[in-house]
Amino acid sequence: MQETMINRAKQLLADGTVTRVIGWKRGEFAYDITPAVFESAEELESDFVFDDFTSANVSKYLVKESAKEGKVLVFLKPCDTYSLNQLTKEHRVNRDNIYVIGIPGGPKLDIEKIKAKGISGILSVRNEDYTLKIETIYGEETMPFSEAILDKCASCKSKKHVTYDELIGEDGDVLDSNRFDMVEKLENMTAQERYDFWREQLSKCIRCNACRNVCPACTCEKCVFDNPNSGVENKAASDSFEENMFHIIRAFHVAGRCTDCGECSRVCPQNIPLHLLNRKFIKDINELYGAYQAGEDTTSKAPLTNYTFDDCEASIVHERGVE
Amino acid sequence: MQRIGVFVCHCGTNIAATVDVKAVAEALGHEPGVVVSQDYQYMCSESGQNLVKNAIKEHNLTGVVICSCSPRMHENTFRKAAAAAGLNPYLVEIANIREQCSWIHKDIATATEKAVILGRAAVAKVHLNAPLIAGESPVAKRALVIGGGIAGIQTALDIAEAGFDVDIVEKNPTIGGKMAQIDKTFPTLDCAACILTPKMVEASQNEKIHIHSFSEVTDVKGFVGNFTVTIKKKARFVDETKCTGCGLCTEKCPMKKVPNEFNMGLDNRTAIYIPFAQAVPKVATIDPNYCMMLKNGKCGVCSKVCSVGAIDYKQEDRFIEEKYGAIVVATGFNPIKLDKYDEFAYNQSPDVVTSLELERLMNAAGPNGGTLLRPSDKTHPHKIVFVQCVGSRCDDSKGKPYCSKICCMYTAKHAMLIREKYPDTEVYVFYIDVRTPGKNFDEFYRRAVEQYNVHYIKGMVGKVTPQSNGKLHVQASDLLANEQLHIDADMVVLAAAIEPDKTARPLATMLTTQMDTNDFFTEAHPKLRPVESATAGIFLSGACQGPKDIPETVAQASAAAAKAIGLLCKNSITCNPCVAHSDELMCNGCSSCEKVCPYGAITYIDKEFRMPDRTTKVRRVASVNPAVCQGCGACTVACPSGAMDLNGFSNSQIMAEVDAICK
Amino acid sequence: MLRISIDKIDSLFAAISEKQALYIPADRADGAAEYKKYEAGMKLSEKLNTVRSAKDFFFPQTENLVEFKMEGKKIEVKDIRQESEDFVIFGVRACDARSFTILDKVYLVEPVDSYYKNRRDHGTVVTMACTRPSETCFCQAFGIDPTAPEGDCAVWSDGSYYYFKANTEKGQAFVDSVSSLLEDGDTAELDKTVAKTKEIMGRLPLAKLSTENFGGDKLNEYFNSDKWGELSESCLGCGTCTFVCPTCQCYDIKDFKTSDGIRRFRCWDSCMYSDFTKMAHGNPRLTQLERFRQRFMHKLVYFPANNNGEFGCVGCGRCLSKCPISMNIVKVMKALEVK
Amino acid sequence: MQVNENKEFEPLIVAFCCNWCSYAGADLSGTNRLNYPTNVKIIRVPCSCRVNPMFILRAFQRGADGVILCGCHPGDCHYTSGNYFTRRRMTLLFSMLDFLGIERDRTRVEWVSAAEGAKFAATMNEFTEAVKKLGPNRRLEDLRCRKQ
Repeated sequence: MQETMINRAKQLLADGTVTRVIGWKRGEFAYDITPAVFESAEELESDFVFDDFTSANVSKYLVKESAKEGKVLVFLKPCDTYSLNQLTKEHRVNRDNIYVIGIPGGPKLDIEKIKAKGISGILSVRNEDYTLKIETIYGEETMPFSEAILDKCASCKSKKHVTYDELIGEDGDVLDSNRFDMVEKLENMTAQERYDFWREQLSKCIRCNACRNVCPACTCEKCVFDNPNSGVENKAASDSFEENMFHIIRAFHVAGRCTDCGECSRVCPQNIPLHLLNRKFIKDINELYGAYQAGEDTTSKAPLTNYTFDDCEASIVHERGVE
Repeated sequence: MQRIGVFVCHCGTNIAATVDVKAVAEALGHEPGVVVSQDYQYMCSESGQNLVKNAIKEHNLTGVVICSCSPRMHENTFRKAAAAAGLNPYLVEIANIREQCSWIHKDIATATEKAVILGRAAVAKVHLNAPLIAGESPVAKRALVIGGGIAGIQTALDIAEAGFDVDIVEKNPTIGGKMAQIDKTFPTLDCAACILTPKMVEASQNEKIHIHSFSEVTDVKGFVGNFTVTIKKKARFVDETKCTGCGLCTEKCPMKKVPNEFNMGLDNRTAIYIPFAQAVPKVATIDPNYCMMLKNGKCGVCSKVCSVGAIDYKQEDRFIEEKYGAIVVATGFNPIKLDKYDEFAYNQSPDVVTSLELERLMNAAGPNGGTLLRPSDKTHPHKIVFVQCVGSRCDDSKGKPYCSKICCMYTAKHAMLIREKYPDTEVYVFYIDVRTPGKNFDEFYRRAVEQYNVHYIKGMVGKVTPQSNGKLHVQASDLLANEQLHIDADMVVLAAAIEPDKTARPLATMLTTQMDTNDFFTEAHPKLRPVESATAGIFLSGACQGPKDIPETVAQASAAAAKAIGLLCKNSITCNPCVAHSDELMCNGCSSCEKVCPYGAITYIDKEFRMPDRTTKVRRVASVNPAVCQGCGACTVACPSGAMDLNGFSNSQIMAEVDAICK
Repeated sequence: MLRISIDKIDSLFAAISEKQALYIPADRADGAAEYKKYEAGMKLSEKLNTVRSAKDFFFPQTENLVEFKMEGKKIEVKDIRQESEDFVIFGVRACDARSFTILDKVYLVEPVDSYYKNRRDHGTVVTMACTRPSETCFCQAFGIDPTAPEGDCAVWSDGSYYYFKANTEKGQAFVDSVSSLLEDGDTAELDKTVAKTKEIMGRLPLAKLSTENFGGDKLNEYFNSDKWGELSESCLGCGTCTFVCPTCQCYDIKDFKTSDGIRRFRCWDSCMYSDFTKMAHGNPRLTQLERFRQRFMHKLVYFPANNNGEFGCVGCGRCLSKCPISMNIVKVMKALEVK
Repeated sequence: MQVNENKEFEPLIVAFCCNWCSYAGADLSGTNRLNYPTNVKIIRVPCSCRVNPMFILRAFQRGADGVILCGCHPGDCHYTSGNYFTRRRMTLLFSMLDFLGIERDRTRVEWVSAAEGAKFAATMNEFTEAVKKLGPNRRLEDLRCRKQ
């Protein structure tokens, strides 16, 4: 797959279709892959990588890259194409300046899960028939592939590319995913249990903004949290309120726009399951206003900029579920 | 540094009885920025206002807080007073300590405490008030009326009468609309054509009225007072300026088998046609779907017989652009299609007709020259069954949930006319309810029952089955007698529900006006602003807003005209300065705000920005038209970056109030 | 050497926590380790290191400085500083221990940061030698020996015993305070463990990483390097690296309006943020490239220039594992390096 | 939050009222001398759709124990559609607060027309009682703002 991608990228560079390629760059170790812009065949040859760790959603870079001169080639996994569609819909990217090659999606691996097994000093990770052979300084370790899958891949919503100019490999389908299971589990807890759950999680927050800065829906020219005039600007999670405030407002701002790419939780240095907040909104929207998946298309009206005369009242929150 | 004056009103004892006004004035005097804090018996009185004015001048105040009655009462009074003293009127805030404090609380201590808090919130807000200046925008002295039925004609006549130019855009080759197809009108039974056609002629002869027949609106830009509209004049292949309407071409046209839409397809017309004798403009139109010349270049008869050379087979659609100050929508209605009503055999028997078809069958200018004959065998019908509410008041998806309003009356009219002209014909009317609210309406209906012996039966027709003998077997229930009825009828007339014209929905989008779920235009207020749309400068006339009969339509048409005239009389409009504005530096151009704006006040422009690295970048940013924005603030919440804010109710002002209240 | 059997460590923790607050690395539900206040039954984490560094104890993420109250034109200033209570941090790794030396160079030089000093004076750092370094470790590059950590008191483990050695007076006081629980024992097993660890250190992927081409005199070589564009192009501009870093010491001072006054506090800031060091005229570093460059130039060039060649990095490897896009100081060093 | 001399908990209620319906409804309950507790403090906004979730959170941060949002009845919005957006926004926001374990009864949306002075007063009485039962807002408070 990696070879095919490199070759096709080289072709498109050579024939002048594109001037740059967005993909992933090899790191120091087996897993520390960095999104990168490649400008030459040589760079592609030496650094381009596509493997079980290339999980980063590179669509957000298109905000910057598609505004530049010349067309840019981007490799997008199915989940990433939803993000691009949403960015297109919100006029944040210039789709005409982007050449999308759809590539197969995950499941991708989560190095944190491997490390959580106590495996350290990792030198290489090989997938042999869905068993990971991990070479370490302390000898070889093995673990099942399935136990090291990124959370976002374990609850994948779709293998379908919703936008592309060409595909490498077969296109898949929208999946009947289990992604709302955890949200539902929380919904079925008591308010006190939910409160305790979220306090434990959100109290870990160090307000590093990684979730916001990686989020393809968070492309504001100036974020309210960086704007002293917004009334919610803050830098430090110095009180439980600020953590709550930050995450509630952020989730609300991306409600109806979040494509559920799962990057927020993937990059959180404190492993806070932030995607659950976004999924809660998606689940509510689906249940209350009809199924809607942001990024599925570029024309439909987003649930929060739309309404029907017989929408449910806010009191529905009081009426349903466990108190 | 702010210099704020606080003025606490006693309102006689209205406030002073439950709120210690002196204590309020004293407490608010300690608030940051407050340089003067006074109380007075009646702040709204002339001497009270003078107190405020003098304080503004004496202390050179930058903001004023009046603790008094509701701002809905006297906000304007105090704004004017401030303006008179040289302070921008929007630097005045009212703390409502009467309706929302003294009048609802009894305990002086807690009421006083609350009054202080409300005053404090107003002080906190006024700190952040900015002087606002109401903008003005000029008004183009021309109106557009979309739709040339009786509603559009009446509106245009009234506007023209007031001395303004007005254009009528009508999609059909002639104006006149549905009323032109109607035979007689209720409750007076006078002839529709006799009262309509003079108005049509009047419209065509009024030099202020410009009729664009066979035309459509394709684009609307701009805002109240300043709309730019593109009108498509569809090719009719006849030069309107040359055609005299002599009709020779329509006689000679060899293509005579075109269903005549004016007669509801009950007879035929030619490929080149004038819809009816009194059409305005009386100009022929070639139907390109049937004209042999246009289809395969063989014929050309009309061109040969036309003595003025009006025929132009090469004519193309033309687009014209015009500026208008006001737009009146009068797109009218149509009866619904009855394809889904198999039980009434509408598609199976030509003798099952809609009420509008019956109008044509009975009309002297209709297919039978005014004699009521069965369409199938041209015999005289002896038994006619009318079915009410076909598709109206329906709770399933087949029909419409609303009452079409006009059917009860026109059916009574039909029944009466038939019984009058053909006393040997029996008439049955099956109804759910008979609704006759209107001047002389119920009397009219009772005449049908009592004087003309029309059989009114409460109940629904279950099934109509065409028989081999040409009769229609009608199976129905009589709910009052609680029995099943079987009638062998010669004709069945269906009172089909009416629905807005299909062109209304795309038009509403162009006009950024609201529609309800049934595609009727929504008025700005159901009671108090029935002929205005929520979009400033767009008015509603006739059935496009909801089912209406002719008198109601005409009344509303004149009302819409009056509203339009009121607007056109002004040289410019003063805009509400409490409108939204977008900070271009923060705007993402994402269109969220545009999607929630009920007025179409937000557009996008590409703007060049200097970037931090000293390059320039062109970015799409929102721009609010202050003349169109009504200041609801929906956009401010839709905006994720907070670029959109509202004058007079800014994010920081509201949060300052929250802070002050929660202090 | 004084030692205690591993299975008796709970009694040691209990004894310490009776006298003063004790913080130890403990595992969270999600598997990661963090410093927690010791309570009975808490287990010492076996993880190599905590997600957040130990700098939090002396330089917390937010810290209140002063409070104001205003009425009319009167401003009342309230000093809300309080003397810290004594506390012990147990299990600090060599890298984090060294980070305190670096922070001291910033905060304990004139003018002394009294908030920091207060905490530093009251905290006893008990370090723990490493036995299982990870691929992300590169403390050796900065001259740190993870088998001989600094700190007030160093602790080693050979799998059966914890061995204690005081490095400072404070450390000695700590050892003395728990000496009744310690016994003397030979270090043969421990020596083997240390030797083994040293051998592993030599085999780490980053063992060869060297700082010899960096330092205070390298400003011109690196500031205008054409590598910065490529290195920073995918940087998200988040503060993860900064906030997990044991040596990043920048803060912002902000005012917070409380219900009855204003509280001035300081909180961590990140040079990766677009509003970092924003002044009245605007921002000195306008692009992410400049901000990115600042962070690494500070650690590798500016800091040594002002501190006798000492680098502003301890090689703990946190940024290597936590950066959302896996860009880090090692990649920067390797890309920039001019020999 | 205030605690009066009898130490009975007196919640602080912030009510956002749209100018055209609910604020006028509140005025009407005043005109008709219909009592509701002083705990309720009204903030006037042009339309319920002006209320940003940030305002609601801000109120809780600053010590409010309950926040109620009042607007025109659906279909009667002065701006035709504002309250429809409000309804969706607040439904989702309240659901999220609930998801985070914040007590449901601290937030409410109520449609009050300009004619419903009695409903306004009744709603405020009821809401204040409901919040009183919950006690002080602890789950969504900012300790820095707690009154000493």
